[in-house]
Amino acid sequence: MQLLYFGWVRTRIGIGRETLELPPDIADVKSLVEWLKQRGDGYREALEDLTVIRVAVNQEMVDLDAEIAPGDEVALFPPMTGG
Amino acid sequence: MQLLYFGWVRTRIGIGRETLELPPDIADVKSLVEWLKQRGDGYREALEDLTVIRVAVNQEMVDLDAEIAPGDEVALFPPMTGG
Amino acid sequence: MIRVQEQDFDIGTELASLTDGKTTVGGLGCFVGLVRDMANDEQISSMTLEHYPGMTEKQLEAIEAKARDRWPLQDVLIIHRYGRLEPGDRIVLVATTSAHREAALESCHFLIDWLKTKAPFWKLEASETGESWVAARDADNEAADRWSADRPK
Amino acid sequence: MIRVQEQDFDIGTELASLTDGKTTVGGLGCFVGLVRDMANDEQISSMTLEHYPGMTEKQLEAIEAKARDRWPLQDVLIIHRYGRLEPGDRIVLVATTSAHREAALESCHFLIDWLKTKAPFWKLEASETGESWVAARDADNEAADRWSADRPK
Repeated sequence: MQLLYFGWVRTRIGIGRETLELPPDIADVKSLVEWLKQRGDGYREALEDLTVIRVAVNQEMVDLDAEIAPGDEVALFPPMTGG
Repeated sequence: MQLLYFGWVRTRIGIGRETLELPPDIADVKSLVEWLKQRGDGYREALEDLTVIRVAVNQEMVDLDAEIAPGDEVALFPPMTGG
Repeated sequence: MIRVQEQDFDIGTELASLTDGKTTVGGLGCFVGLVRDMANDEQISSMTLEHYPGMTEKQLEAIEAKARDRWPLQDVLIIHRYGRLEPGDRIVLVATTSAHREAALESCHFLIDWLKTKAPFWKLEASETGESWVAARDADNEAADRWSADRPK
Repeated sequence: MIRVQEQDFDIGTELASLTDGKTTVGGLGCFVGLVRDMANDEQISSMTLEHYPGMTEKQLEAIEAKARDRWPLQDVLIIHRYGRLEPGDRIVLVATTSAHREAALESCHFLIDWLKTKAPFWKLEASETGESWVAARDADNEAADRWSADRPK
């Protein structure tokens, strides 16, 4: 799975993009996030407060309970601050 | 008194500006307008519907019952259509 | 700043003067009104704007003051043309700058709504069938009035 | 039309492209957002805009479509920059043209409100005390939300 991180999610995790092989039981965003938090302090710090985490799957905004599949591009980021 | 006309008030009366000596009993806009209507068809046509006549005395918008004095500049015109 | 003039203006030059070299402006709002080629299903060949010199400037200054009273504005620019214009010609520009976008956008909207019904301009349209004075629209009065209600900022 | 770019843009040139030679435009509304030198009482030395290439364009196109759905618009232009900017630099331009001023002004307001919270950009501010990510503001969410209520046009 292609993973992208932006804003302070990126700076806390330390990288902007990675490709990961997910365990087969991870089928939605919420379980992906929980799994990522096991990967290290940066991930845990970045994803600790889910109320300020936004998610896009294949470049469309989704909720935390959205389903994901191995070929998806999943992006995790803070609330947007454009304009 | 200096009188100014704009928009269709001007084209109906036929002139944009005139200086008139008013009878001494004319002390407000309403009586001025009634007096002007006696001056000819153009005036009568221009001032016939008072709901669409706007008045400025010395370049400030006023109501029809505003007082006027001989040295004033009084302008009569239709609702404005700027912008 | 108020300008009532016969000649055209350049939008880019005018807006640049409001922002160039300034580092306190967060937002620039702007509206430009232009002459349309159609009015009441008739093809318009020209529009002539008449105004009341002296009073026009006073009224526009009063409207600017009202806007400054209501929103935290840095610069305010109103340019209004008079004389004979053709379809596609610029008539009016209002622009405001502020630290905040809401103030810039709302004040622009206010300025154009108010000057529509409170600045002494009258429009004469010419078409194939002759000349006619543009009538005031109820919608314009309603648009102006909605700023008079004491809304929270 | 949507443009996401690193380089600066010229406001005059961009706006001219929306109106020049057109005789059906009655009103042009425009908003330009700029980098301010102050944030939370701190002097800002630079602001770096990060975005999500691909998704940004999609989101801006969706926002444009929403605006066209709601107002009778002729042209819509959104230019959003990314990369490193300094105080006084232009960040974003939104501009719309319509036969009617209300449509032009309201749609501009809508576009900037929506892209603030729905386009994938993130701002990193640098000051003497270091770098910090700009936090989303509740006021911006409220501004975006007020367009979702089904108001009459």
